[in-house]
Amino acid sequence: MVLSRYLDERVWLLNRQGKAAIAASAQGHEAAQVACVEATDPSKDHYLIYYRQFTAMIALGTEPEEMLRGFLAKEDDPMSASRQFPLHGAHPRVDLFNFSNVIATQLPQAAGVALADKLKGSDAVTIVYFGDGASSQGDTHEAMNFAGVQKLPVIFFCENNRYAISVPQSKQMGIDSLASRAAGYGFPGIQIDGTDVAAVYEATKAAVARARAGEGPTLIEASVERLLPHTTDDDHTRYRSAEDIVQMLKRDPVKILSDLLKRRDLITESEDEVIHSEAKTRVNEATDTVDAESYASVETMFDHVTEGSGGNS
Amino acid sequence: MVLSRYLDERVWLLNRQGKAAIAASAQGHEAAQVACVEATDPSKDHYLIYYRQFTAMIALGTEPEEMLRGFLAKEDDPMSASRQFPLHGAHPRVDLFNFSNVIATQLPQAAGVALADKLKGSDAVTIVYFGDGASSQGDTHEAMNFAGVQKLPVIFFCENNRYAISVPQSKQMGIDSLASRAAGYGFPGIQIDGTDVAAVYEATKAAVARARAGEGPTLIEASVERLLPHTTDDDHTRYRSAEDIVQMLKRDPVKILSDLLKRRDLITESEDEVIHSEAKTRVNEATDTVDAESYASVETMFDHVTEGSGGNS
Amino acid sequence: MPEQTVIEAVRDTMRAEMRRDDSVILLGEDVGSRGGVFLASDGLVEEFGENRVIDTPLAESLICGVALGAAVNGMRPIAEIQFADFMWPAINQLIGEASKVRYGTNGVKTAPMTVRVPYGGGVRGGLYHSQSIEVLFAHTPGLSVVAPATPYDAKGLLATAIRTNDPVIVLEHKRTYRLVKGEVPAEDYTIPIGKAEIKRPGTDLTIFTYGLMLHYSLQAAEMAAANGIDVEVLDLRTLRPLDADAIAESASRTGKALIVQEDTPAVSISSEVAAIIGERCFFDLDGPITRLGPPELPPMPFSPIQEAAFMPSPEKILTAITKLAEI
Amino acid sequence: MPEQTVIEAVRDTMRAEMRRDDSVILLGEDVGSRGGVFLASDGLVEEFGENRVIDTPLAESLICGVALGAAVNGMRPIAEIQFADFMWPAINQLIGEASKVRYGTNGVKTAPMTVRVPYGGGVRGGLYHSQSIEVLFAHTPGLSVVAPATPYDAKGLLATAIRTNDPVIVLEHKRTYRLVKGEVPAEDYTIPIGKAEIKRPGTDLTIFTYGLMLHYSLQAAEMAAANGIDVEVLDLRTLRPLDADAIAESASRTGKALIVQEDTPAVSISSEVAAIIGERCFFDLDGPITRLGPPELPPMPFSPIQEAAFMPSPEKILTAITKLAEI
Ligand SMILES: Cc1ncc(C[n+]2csc(CCOP(=O)(O)OP(=O)(O)O)c2C)c(N)n1
Ligand SMILES: Cc1ncc(C[n+]2csc(CCOP(=O)(O)OP(=O)(O)O)c2C)c(N)n1
Ligand SMILES: [Mg+2]
Ligand SMILES: [Mg+2]
Repeated sequence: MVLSRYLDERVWLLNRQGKAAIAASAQGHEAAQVACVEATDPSKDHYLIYYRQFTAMIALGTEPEEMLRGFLAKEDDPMSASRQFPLHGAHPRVDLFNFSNVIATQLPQAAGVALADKLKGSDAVTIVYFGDGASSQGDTHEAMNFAGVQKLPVIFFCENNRYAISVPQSKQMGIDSLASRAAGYGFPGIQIDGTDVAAVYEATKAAVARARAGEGPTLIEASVERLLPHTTDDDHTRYRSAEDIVQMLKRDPVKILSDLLKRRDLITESEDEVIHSEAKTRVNEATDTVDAESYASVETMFDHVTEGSGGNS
Repeated sequence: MVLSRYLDERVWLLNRQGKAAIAASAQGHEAAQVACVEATDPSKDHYLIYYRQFTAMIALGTEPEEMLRGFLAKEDDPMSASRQFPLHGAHPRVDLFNFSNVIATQLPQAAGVALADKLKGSDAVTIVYFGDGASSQGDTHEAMNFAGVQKLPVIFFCENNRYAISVPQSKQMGIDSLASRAAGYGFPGIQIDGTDVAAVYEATKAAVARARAGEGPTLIEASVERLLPHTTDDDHTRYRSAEDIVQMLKRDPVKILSDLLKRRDLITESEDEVIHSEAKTRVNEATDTVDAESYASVETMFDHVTEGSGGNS
Repeated sequence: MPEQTVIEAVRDTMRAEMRRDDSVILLGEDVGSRGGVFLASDGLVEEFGENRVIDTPLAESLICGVALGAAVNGMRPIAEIQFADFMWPAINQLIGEASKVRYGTNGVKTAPMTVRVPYGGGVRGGLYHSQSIEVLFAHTPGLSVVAPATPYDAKGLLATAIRTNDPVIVLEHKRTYRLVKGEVPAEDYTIPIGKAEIKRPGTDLTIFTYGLMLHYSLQAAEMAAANGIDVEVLDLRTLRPLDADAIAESASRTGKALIVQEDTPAVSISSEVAAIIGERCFFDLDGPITRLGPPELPPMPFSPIQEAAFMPSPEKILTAITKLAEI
Repeated sequence: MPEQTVIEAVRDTMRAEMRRDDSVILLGEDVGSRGGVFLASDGLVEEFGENRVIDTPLAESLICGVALGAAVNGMRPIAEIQFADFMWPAINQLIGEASKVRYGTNGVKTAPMTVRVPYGGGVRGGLYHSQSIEVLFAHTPGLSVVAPATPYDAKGLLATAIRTNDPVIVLEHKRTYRLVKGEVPAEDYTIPIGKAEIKRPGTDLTIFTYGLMLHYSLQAAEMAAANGIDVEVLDLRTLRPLDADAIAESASRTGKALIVQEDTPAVSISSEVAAIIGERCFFDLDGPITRLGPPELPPMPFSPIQEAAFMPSPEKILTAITKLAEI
């Protein structure tokens, strides 16, 4: 989480320096993402992420250099060779992917991935992430309905930060908790505090067990905060009240966890300092390395349109 | 209801005679359709129907001749001048329309119609009809969600006949009652026996009152039977069990109502006979009239593509 | 060789591919015990079970999104969309997503999926059971689009589509399903995507066409032959990628091009064929590049006389042939 | 006359139309207090309130379906789709429904709705913030599609769109929003749908284009002039209906046609322009009908060098001009 936070801050800075064209930050979502991944098995499970899954990608094994290559449009970006925005494409080592920026398209796809596992008799679980805004899309409904009918091994993991760009939850839905929708699809839904790693871990663990046992989907709604504006292109003071911003900053999951660990004497001040300084060093090294690399080049841009169009191994 | 039943039977016959290209029957849905319309105000309310709203159209004032013109593709079909399938288009006298065959598109449209009334300060109510199959479409979800957020004066009226062509409810949704989904949108949902005119009338009346008072939408799920195959092109013995068919035939709403009226002495045998014979005569006359009319002709087919393309008054 | 209808060829091909390869599954509305509304999958659920022949809820975006997800996880799904007119809800999953999976992941993921869709008119389908939807698909990089018009081509192109490691849209003209019969070898064969075929050789002018209009064009060519005009008929067969070489070769050889389609003309397949010819055959042409299509109206009215007036017919094609031949 | 950017012209026009007519409402994602992601509606919710400037849930099919429903019930909605790439979920409500409302009800219902959509690339948008989506809309009877490229045209065509009693798609090239400045009269005016405009008269060849490529073409024409080639530049402005008369007149007059677009070429606007010329100007042409567009790749990579390689540029246009002029 600390590494993710520093790297995330660095990316924002690289944008301000004119080097990264755009960035969406995971700051505020870190605990939910780390704890969820922790409860799954990256060696066989499938992860359909969206653009805010910065921390999840790191938790799943993406190196800082690899993350930065996406933001800086470098040739060796592992996800898409910089055809796409950062965090879009597919990971070559983990079954983690994000085909597009188009909100909620990943949910029917996740149902399809899970269906294939069911047909193959695999006990892999599919975890699909989405935001509160994504809940309004028809695709979200269609996917949950089908998953309910077919009792698919899929976990619908919503990171509800109460905003879709500028649109607050009150304009997004006429209810307080998305988790309540699961009843309309015939499977359990649970709302948890997404800044609480233990709560997220427990809820995900239970959902994974259900899915592996063939008992079907679970909807998890993790309440989190979006600590920064929607993306580097946004200015949230246009639409968030000062009071809202002040309150929201109190729910910083990195701080909450660090306070907790210290309070319970699970970490000492000096251990904490080591973690921080190591993370800073790692981020600095990675930045230097990647900054010197070159942009994805013209030669490779014609590859991989369809099979046989070049670039196929 | 009796007139609707006879006319509906006649249309089916006209199909078998090769005169009507296709027909979907409302047999089994009649009580729900009549009682729902009865609880509304056709002088100001809006009705977004779908292809099975045969009885509703008659209840809203469409003459038997007009109905038949749609099925027989005659020039004077009031709904679309026979550009479209029967029951598609818009009624020139009541605000009743059905733009397309595409399932569930009418639900967001209904939300838009209701939104316009809200902006105009009108107390008109919008009633939108759909089937159990339509509930799976993304548009249904998007419309209900928005109606919940905006507290729109709209009634979502589902005629659940447990089949979408051949697909039974168990493959359509992982739940027993659609009405339960309303909770996920923040408004009431109610499941009723759609063969019971009183139950439908009461439920609709309450929903209308809610909507006119500005309290927002209601989802009504009326359980009905589809007494005939999906359309004249279908053969439901391919996918319905004999037992299912036998049971379903017991829930014929025309018979249920007539038995009830007789049991309560609200109608005599001879009054009943008069109703039947009058309806038969009316259907025969209308058939003779319309059968002699000519198909929609080539001259008018270029009108009304966009304003100024001809046909505009 | 046994004679079959188009729908029989489609059904037998799906059955054969499902026998060959366990990863081939079929999903769509009513594809199970109903056997599909056109009976394309009649008998398949009985043979392969409900795991491989899946009646989905009524939701086209779901059908294509699920097919895509299953495809990237090892399956070769065939998604059936009941009518082309109901494809629009699925555009986001097909144009937005499936077409760009290979490119957008730099080849890490691929989507070997087939979408079968009955399209076209002349079946008293009115505005919502008659649409031609090829334009958007034929425009989109990353997709292949085939439109077989004969039972032989239906088998060969469907087999190729299912075995292709990228998304393929298979447009089946619903009027041809039972109308068109032809010989279909029982043994396994495929037809490459991207290859047009001369269905009738000729010297005076070429008709470029596909789908139901192939058959009307062949009829018109016969009538023209009686008047001494020798018409070549080129069946495009694949709409993306178009076989530009075959198009240019034929147009240059006969010197006159007539493009016939059922879809409305503005910004369509016929536009692209005309553009190919206008760019590549300019110095060989003996007459204007001529297009014949329906009027620019929503396709197509339910009234039988209006429907007939909308559709190109062998007679209308003959008139266009005669006019162009006389230039 | 005051100078404005395209985005300023769009904003002022929406404001003026909302003042003129109470039935004009605006709906879309983030159009309220955020003022739209491009600030097209900056200040509008403050002036007109949340009833007329509606932040919708994140659902494009809903946005267009609600706009359609409101339109048939007396409103004149302007629906904003945040990026063209997110239009695909709404295709069903636009192509399937809105385009056929007047025809399908025999004129009983009409849908006076405007859909504004920022499209196109050159903004480091990658595959999902760069798409050109005009093809399907330009193909569909019942719709009008405009693509203004200057602040003057943006105002005139948007005003017309809002006042038109049928659905109009307004394609705003997002790269032009702040890049392109021009004079915009303060007073009310409209520009008719379906009229192209010669933005630069010339005699040696004509470039047919629209959107951002208009500006690149004008630059290329200046460079060509320095080499003694006198290029005419015709701005299509409306993509449906295309101004076939203006296209044919110019092509026949200069005798050489170069069609430039940012969208991938296969089955596109450039195909239709070529087809119009190939059919109507055959006897007046002095060279092949030439098209210049990007390669057939998903539009368009995020890498800045790849993006530049993808997009047509003034230099690439100049090369094409020179080659065609020499024939
Ligand atoms: C279909 C679609 N519509 C609109 C957008 C533009 N957009 C990008 S992010 C976003 C808000 C998403 O909000 P939410 O789902 O809550 O996720 P968050 O960013 O808050 O994590 C919008 C509207 C999009 N990417 N896709
Ligand atoms: C988007 C779309 N997909 C598929 C169809 C084909 N179709 C027509 S009716 C129907 C079943 C509808 O079932 P339901 O909503 O339960 O209504 P019912 O006919 O039972 O009254 C289907 C699949 C369609 N018209 N539209
Ligand atoms: Mg959010
Ligand atoms: Mg039903």
